[in-house]
Amino acid sequence: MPKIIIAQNKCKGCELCILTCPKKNIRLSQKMNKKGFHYIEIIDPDKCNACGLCFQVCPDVAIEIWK
Amino acid sequence: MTTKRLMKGNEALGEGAIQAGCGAYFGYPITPQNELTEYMSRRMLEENRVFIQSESELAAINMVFGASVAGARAMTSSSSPGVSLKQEGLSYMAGCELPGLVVNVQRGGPGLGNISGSQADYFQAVKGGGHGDYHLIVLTPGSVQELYEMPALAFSLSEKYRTPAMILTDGILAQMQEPMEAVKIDTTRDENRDWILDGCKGRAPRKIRSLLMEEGALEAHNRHLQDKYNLIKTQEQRYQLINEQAEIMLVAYGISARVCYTAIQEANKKGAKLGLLRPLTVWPFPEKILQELALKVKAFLVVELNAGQMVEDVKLAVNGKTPVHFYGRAGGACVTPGEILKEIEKI
Amino acid sequence: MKKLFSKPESLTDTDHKYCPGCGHGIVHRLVAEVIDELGIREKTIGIAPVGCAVFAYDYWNFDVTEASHGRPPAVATGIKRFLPDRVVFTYQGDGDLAAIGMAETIHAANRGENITVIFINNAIYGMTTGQMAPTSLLGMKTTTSPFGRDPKLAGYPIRVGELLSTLEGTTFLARCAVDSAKHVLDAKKAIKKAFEVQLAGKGYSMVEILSQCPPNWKKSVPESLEYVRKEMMSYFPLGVIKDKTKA
Amino acid sequence: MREELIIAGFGGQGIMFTGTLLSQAAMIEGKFVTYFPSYGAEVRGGTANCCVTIDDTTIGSPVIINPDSLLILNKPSLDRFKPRLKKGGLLVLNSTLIEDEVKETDAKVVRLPATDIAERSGQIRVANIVALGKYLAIRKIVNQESVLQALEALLTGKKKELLGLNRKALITGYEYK
Repeated sequence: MPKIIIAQNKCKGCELCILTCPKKNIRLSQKMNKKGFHYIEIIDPDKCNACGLCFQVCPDVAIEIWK
Repeated sequence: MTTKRLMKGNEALGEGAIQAGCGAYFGYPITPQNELTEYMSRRMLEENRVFIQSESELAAINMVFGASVAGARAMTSSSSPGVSLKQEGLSYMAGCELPGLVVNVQRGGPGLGNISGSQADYFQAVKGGGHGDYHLIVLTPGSVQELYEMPALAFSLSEKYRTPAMILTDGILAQMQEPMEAVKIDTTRDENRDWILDGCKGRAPRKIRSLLMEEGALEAHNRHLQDKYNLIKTQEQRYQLINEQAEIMLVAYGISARVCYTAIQEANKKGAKLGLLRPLTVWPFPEKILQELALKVKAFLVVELNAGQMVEDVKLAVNGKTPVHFYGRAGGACVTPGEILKEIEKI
Repeated sequence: MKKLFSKPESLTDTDHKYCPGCGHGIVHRLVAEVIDELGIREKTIGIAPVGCAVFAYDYWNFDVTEASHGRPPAVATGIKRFLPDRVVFTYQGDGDLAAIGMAETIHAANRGENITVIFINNAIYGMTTGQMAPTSLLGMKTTTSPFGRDPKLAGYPIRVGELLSTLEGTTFLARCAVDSAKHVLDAKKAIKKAFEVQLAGKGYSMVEILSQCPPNWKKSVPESLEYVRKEMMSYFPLGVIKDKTKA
Repeated sequence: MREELIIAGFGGQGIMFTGTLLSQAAMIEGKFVTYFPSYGAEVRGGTANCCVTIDDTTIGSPVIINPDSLLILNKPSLDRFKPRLKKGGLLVLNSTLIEDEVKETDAKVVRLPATDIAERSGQIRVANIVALGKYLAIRKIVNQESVLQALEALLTGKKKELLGLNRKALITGYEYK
């Protein structure tokens, strides 16, 4: 199971990763970060195969992926 | 046998800059400074240094900006209309505290004007020229010899205070030839240039910028700049004084100072005692000596090839203590010794 | 466990001030990754423009200088000519590169300056909040073309890559986009190639990147991605425009 | 003793070279000298002129208002500069191209068919040097030897082959009666 670290305070909730994820495994959190954005969260960590496409499209380098 | 060489002002200035270690020169053609760009196009390549004929004056000053960022003694030259185009870059260099040398071989203006020698860009040179609160260090050579020697001083002051310098000359001095001695030029540089960008190997990355959006940051930066300018004002006022005891003191720089000198020679033949204060820096303006002279002389006569610009700085320095008169001719016309002597009679 | 995807060393940890969904952040990271991969961080000097990327020097973890609006190619020329063994690149938007700085752009390219230009084309002036750019598409509504860009009034959008391709001095020119993960990866390849051209001393390289600007386009992020794909790409086709290294 | 000389003629008549040559000779003799040319667009195809001031003390202005001498190689230059000549000044003019009688009571006028002489000596382009020779024969402001040395200093590289021609022209001018 990959480890996905989301820098919640860097995320601006632009949803580029949500639109990109082939597994439709990312969504916006109900909670807001310090900047007032709903940040992203992984729906089911077990479903993630660490393809990294979310990282590729993230303008704010808010996603880090370990495996 | 003399060791002197007959040299054109423009070329002497170029050779002086090369001897002073100019590492990069960028220029664009405009009369009456063309011989300088032409001279550099040959000599800089002979010396294996950087020369580019740029696509515009804007490009030239920004190439100077870049070369200066990279640590070069960088230089550009132009004449009045071209120097107007360089004001943007000069403001940025002042804001970023970058050294560099700009030469203005002044010609008649405004607009395209003409190509005759002029001193009509004095305000532009000493009052900033571009946007923002800043000053250039402005040097005013008065002979081909000084055109050769002043680039070294300009580079060194510019680096010492990390602010761009200007050599303010004119079409007559730049075009004339006279014998000059290729004296040895001191090229010592301050080695501690801990601000240049040459790659961050073995150190933290650096940035060069003048954009300061954080609250209070720009005001603090401006205070720092003003402190620096005040230091330059106290340390670097330069001038030449001829006939200190004279009752009437002419004040002129560059070519008009030379015409004044001829007027003094003629007046002396008739027994009249005239003096001359010749600023070698017009920013910082030699106000200390003017304040001293104001208590001794009967009157000042400021002579310029413009409608009256430096006279304002003389009046500010003299501060009403002594009458300050003005004589000038504008539009590329040159004052004559006879005209100056006539003005003296009126005082 | 191994780090698979993370912030490259050539990026600082500073938060970007860009709007949500903006392509600038992606391209900043791509440039940083390429610089890391080529091992040139300690000999690279970047030039930030005037425009949205004006603060780029806060985001990159190597030497960066500002330049006045449109003049990065001239500043780059000054640096590179004096320090030819360093890596020098400019990062410019469409207003900076193709309007106020077009003369500097063309002449640096024509001289074959051995520099790399990263050109963000989002068809609008972002920092000044949405005026018409030289690359704004026909019919595009901006704050200074409220009725849509009319060629009779404002001419046509400039295809910079194709324009520069006619100059003998240019070596590598490509157009990419950052609307999708695939295009992002393509863009990285092009950026890497551009820097490699410079490292090999082969001359001028430029990568134009079509980028979305949701707030100034008055579109949602998905809508703006659609606009890039449908409208921009049909006028500004993606691909390598010129590659002299293959000749 | 100050000498202020204006040299004037067509662009292409070697006006600037004449002034530089004289300045070089003065420098060789350790004199103070300034040379100031007309320049830029006005020179091409039009009239060219230059100011040479020679003195044994520091020279102020290089711009000459009222010259002590005029060396004039064409008609338009005569019209332009004659009114500025000092009273009792010297006017050397190229009579090949200036047919006018100069009725001037308070100037010393020397007419010299410089262009004819130059053409006869084989090169029409050295009329300027012929005229300079004549001027120096009258106003002995520098020695002939210094001018010959100056020619060697200025005519270098490819121009070296013109040395003999210029020497001859200078001496012919000197000796012209």
